Amino acid sequence: MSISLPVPRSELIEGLDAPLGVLDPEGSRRASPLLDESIGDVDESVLTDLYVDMSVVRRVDEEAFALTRQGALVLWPPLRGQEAAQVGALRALRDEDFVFPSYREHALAVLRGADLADVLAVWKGAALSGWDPFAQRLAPSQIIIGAQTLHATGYAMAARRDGGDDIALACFGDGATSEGDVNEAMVFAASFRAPVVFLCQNNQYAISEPVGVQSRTPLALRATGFGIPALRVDGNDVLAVLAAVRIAAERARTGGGPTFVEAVTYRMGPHTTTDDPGRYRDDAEVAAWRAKDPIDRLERHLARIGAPVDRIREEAAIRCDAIAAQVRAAADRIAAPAPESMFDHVYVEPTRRLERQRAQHRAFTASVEGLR
Amino acid sequence: MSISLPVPRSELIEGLDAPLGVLDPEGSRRASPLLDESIGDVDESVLTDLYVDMSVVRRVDEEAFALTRQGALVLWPPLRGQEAAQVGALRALRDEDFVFPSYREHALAVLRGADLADVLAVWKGAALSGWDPFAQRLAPSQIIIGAQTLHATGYAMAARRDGGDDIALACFGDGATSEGDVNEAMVFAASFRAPVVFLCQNNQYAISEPVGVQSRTPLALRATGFGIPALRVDGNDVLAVLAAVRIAAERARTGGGPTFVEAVTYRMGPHTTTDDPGRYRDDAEVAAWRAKDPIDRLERHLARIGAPVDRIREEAAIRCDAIAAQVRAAADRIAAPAPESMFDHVYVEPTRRLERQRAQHRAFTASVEGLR
Amino acid sequence: MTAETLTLGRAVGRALSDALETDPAVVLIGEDIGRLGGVFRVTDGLQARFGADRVIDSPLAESGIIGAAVGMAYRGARPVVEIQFDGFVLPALDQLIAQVARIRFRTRGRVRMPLTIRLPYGGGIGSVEHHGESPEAYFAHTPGLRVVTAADPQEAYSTLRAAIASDDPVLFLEPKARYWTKGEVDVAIARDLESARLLTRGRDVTLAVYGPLVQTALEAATAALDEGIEIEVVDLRSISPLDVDAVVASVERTGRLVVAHEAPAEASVASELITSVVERAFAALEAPPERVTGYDTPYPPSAIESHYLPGLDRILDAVDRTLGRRSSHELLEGSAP
Amino acid sequence: MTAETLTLGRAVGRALSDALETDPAVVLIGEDIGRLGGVFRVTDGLQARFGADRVIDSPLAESGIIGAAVGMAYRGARPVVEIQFDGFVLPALDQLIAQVARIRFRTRGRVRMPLTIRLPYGGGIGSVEHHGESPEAYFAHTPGLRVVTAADPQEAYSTLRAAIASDDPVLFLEPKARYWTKGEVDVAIARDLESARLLTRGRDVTLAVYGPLVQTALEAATAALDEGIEIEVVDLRSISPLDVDAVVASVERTGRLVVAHEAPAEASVASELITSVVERAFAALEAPPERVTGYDTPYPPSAIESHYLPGLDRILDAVDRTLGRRSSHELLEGSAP
Ligand SMILES: Cc1ncc(C[n+]2csc(CCOP(=O)(O)OP(=O)(O)O)c2C)c(N)n1
Ligand SMILES: Cc1ncc(C[n+]2csc(CCOP(=O)(O)OP(=O)(O)O)c2C)c(N)n1
Ligand SMILES: [Mg+2]
Ligand SMILES: [Mg+2]
Repeated sequence: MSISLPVPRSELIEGLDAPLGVLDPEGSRRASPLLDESIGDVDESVLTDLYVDMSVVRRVDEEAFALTRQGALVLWPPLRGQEAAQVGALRALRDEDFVFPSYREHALAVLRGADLADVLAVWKGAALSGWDPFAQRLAPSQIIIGAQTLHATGYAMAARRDGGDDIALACFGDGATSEGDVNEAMVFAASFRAPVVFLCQNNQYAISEPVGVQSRTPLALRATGFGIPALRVDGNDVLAVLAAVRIAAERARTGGGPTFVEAVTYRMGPHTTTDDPGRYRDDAEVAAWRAKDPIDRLERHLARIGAPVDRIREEAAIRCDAIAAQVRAAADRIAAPAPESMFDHVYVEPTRRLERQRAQHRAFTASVEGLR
Repeated sequence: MSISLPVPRSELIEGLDAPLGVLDPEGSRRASPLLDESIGDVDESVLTDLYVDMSVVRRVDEEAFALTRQGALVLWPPLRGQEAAQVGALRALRDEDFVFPSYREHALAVLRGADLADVLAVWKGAALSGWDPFAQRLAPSQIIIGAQTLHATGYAMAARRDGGDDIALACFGDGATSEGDVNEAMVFAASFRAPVVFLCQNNQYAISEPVGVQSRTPLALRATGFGIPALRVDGNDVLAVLAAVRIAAERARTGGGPTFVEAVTYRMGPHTTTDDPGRYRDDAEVAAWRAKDPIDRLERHLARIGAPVDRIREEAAIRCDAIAAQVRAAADRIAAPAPESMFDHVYVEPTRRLERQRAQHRAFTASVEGLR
Repeated sequence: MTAETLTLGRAVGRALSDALETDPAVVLIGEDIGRLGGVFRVTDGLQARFGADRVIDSPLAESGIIGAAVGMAYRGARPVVEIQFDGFVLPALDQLIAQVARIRFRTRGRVRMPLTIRLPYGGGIGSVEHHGESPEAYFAHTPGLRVVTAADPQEAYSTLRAAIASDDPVLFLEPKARYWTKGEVDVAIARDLESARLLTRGRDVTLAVYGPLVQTALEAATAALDEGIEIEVVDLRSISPLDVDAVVASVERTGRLVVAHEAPAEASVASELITSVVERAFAALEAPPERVTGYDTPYPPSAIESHYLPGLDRILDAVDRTLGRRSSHELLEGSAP
Repeated sequence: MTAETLTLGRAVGRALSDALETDPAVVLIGEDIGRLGGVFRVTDGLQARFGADRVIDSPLAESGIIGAAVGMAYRGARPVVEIQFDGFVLPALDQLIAQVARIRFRTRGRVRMPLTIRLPYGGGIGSVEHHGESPEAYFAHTPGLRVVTAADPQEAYSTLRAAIASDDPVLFLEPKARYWTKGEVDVAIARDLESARLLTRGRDVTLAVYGPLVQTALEAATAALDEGIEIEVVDLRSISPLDVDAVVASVERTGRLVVAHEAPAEASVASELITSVVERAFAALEAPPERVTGYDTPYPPSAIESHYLPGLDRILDAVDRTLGRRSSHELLEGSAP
């Protein structure tokens, strides 16, 4: 009296057994019937851009990390290892598509051209959000795990209602898939066939918890239970991510509804600058993933196709050094807001109650400063 | 640049194309390789018991419904149409298994031997819950949609930790599958391989909303996304439900973890006595489901196998009339609690604050009554 | 623009329909609001008239509803959400508190959140658990949300229109026990979201109430007059922020304050109003303010809800106390309170 | 039973470890509490010692954690839940308010809910959004929950042991800014969950605080002494229910009251305490009570959190006001307040 428990399968999913990829760690190009079609236009110049993008993003991350260690920022969640997942996803979108990130997607802000001071301000404790969401078409980074997936879905519902062909991208981690909100987002997205792409960066950990705590089966399978097709791709293969998100975005744009993309990757660094990953994972695991580094891999691929790797590396280095200097300058530039700004923007029109508190705060400050 | 969207399939699921069943609406027995094995013991006497159970439960429901229309109860959510799903599920359990129901599972309380006055008290506005949850091994009926599924999962986690072989049954509706809590319950159940059976009675509606608002794909598919195997059965076929829940319970008891059972059924009546289903569904649909009535179907089956249907019907009628009288008597018997009881059981030891309020309430009542 | 007689429920429906008509950005979303017209029939006919993409039956998930509405607002919509009953707003508290209330602040004014959340609340309808509660204090304690209610059809119409027009997120609490109360509605009458209104004038006691208890307070004022006691009834209307100025002005006339609401007393709107008045009109107070509220217990079974809810007599009892008249407290045994 | 010197964080860990040792029904569940030992290392070493089925790393879902703990309690467990940070308790509010707080009442005492929910709270640690908040008022407004906190290692140890031993659900708020404060801990010292404690004696002003502000209040009392002002510092300890008797007794001696906490003012614990004291000690009050709290805004960026949080000077400023001494309010422009 038992039913067998087969290996989970679903026709709604691609890449369940092994994540789909087109570049292996040595940088050779593999055929992928599914992915190839959508990256036919990727030539040396596109590859170079992706390489530079990833390098720049990594450098921003490194600089911010270092600044935090030096005390210039209060906290930093590093993205190292996830450059391909983030760059590939963003480069698959149109400028008008709206992105709803979590706190680790610095690449999205950098590539969407946000002012670096805005990117860093949150992590200096100087602001609760950085860039202008409408200028960058990028919502503020979200700290409440999973909340933004509903926002992306609602955005997409509204886009569909208005007959727009813009779409929404929801970014979240492996841990987030356990939150009710992320699951409700899939319910709404499926029900309203909302043009939203769910990008799950499975970096193997939610702080200290390995992904197995969240799920005993691949995360991409989750989406199929909601009737949402899923693509599981090698998240350290920028072309695979680019292809998958392009496919998903195109489905969304043409009325096909939501798609779930699981980018299987690894967080090379600590969860944040206050974390101590030595407590929960061993060096061998980290070393194994280092060998799959997304940037090295693309560099090897460029070499294989005979691209001028030295020149490209040099170009990237120049861009990296430039942005590194910008990052440091930006961090310096960020000033703490005026204390009184805490009374601003709570409501459209200040309430009498808050105006009274503002006045009291002002008087108190003046009294402490011995002014007047 | 698109991926095909095939009909969703999953090897984790049985019954996706058509719900599994062993009795067709005409009462003939069909073979089901999966289900048959677990109901090999079902003979005429078991069938008779199930018939009587369903008849009794329906009668309780009818009487309570009528009492509500007469104003003797304040509200009643009728179960008519869902007798097979509820009776089949409960009869698949052992007495020590703990059940976490929603508000419509009156059958569970009746079959677990709850005092009818306790069953009705909630619906007379006289109590927030009825029976003793530990005597009946049945949690209070839950009104917050889906909340109880987490309780069932936690119960099962604790049972597993203690090495018990008791299991938990979580009952909920099609609408509930959209709530974050139900999805989180599946996350926890899968992660901890908790011995819990998720019984989703898909009665096609969440108040006025057809199940298509919650999901475009069969609900049983949802569970497979969490790596939880699912059985989708004809919920108007008491044997199919009995078999499915037995399979699921056995898996749970033997360390196999959670199983999701979708019982595809129909709510023949209104959502509650205050609902007006004429606003959202048409008579033809209701008539089509009436032809699939679970009790009629079992009666036809009994006739087909040569059971003494008249005698069985008569036996059932006697039991039904008896319980109907008990229901009416029970409804009469339920007294409003003492007003002052509202101060009881808020905390284990009454707080000074509440004792003060109790004294004030008592004094106020005395003053109004002109007493003392 | 002549007035029409409507029930409070119909006035709400009328406000929704007028808002849908006036502003194409307005979208309604909630459980059962479409085909069924809502469990209270407030949205009756709106889906047929404005279409299923403007009057949206949502999946059964309150956090999902609010979170999706946030996303819609990002794309320029002005969502009006219905949460079916008071008790069912709880699964949405995270989205309401950490998102809806703060996104404007978080983005220094760049992202508006013009959501209106409609929430039938309050007791006295003789129903089952979670159908009679008053959760307003959770929202009053949440900066960035406006919390308003209405006591009659005109108020319901005008307040809801103002809520929908506001670029702040507004929680509009609908006193469900008063859905069937009838009154004149003039759609031309506008109101703001921050001021209380004085309903009666009197020299003895200020009685501050809102929503379902406004009617009760007016009856109390009438009854008190028989004994020569003049009560100023203040309909607070806005629960957060409170119009403390109006209450202080009244207390400066009367010297006495009673605050009544159905929600429990502890860390409540009544606690807030009394504290605010004490801070600003301490010298004017001739007696300690009184609160008449639900007790600090979960909402009891409806068979005894009338004992839990503040009624005419409990309010008058408190009024008597502020005036130093004989009250039920003289019957208190022992030392309490 | 000799005392040991521990940080507050280690005292919490010690209480957990002693409870796990003493009572096999005790189970810990939360995010990252196992291998990592929690983001504050409070549960460091407990999983290694008591096993992964008693110190459980849970999936990332707060409603799930609380809901699962409810189910465990049904089966006789005594779950101690960790929610990682104040801001992340919000997704669990529904399970906490509608389930945990009410199941005992709902079942007329048949189902006990001996859950302890540990919640690091409060600001001043210079972090990012949602890591500095004080959500206690939501829980204080919820009948059926006990809400307690602690100001030093001994208090933390004894209070947490009492919370775990209680058959009521208890929210134990851990002042995260004080995790590294050291003090003596004697594990034999027991305490109840309902009484405040008087930390200093003085004739002039009662200063009621709890958790992270106790230290600040003691410093304020010392500073005030230099100016000849005697402050009675009352450590409330229990936030719900409040030990109003203790505060009233103190106010009857001093005639003045200042209440301080980090949470916003509106519909807060300070509102409650002031209202309760006014109700019961109106005649004893010689000046309007003052509250010194977070402002009614969302928690600001940490770069300016020191301006939001009540500090020594703001507290003394309020003390001055209750004594009719020169205070910052003399610098207020125009009429406000
Ligand atoms: C609702 C909520 N609960 C808990 C946290 C604390 N927290 C911050 S990050 C994190 C882990 C997130 O893991 P994952 O989703 O995999 O994203 P990653 O950090 O790996 O990018 C946790 C538990 C939070 N921010 N929000
Ligand atoms: C959290 C919550 N939201 C909304 C409701 C109001 N409500 C009561 S029953 C119901 C529909 C439930 O549908 P389903 O889960 O299919 O169960 P059924 O009533 O069909 O048995 C709704 C929306 C509720 N009780 N709880
Ligand atoms: Mg992760
Ligand atoms: Mg249903």
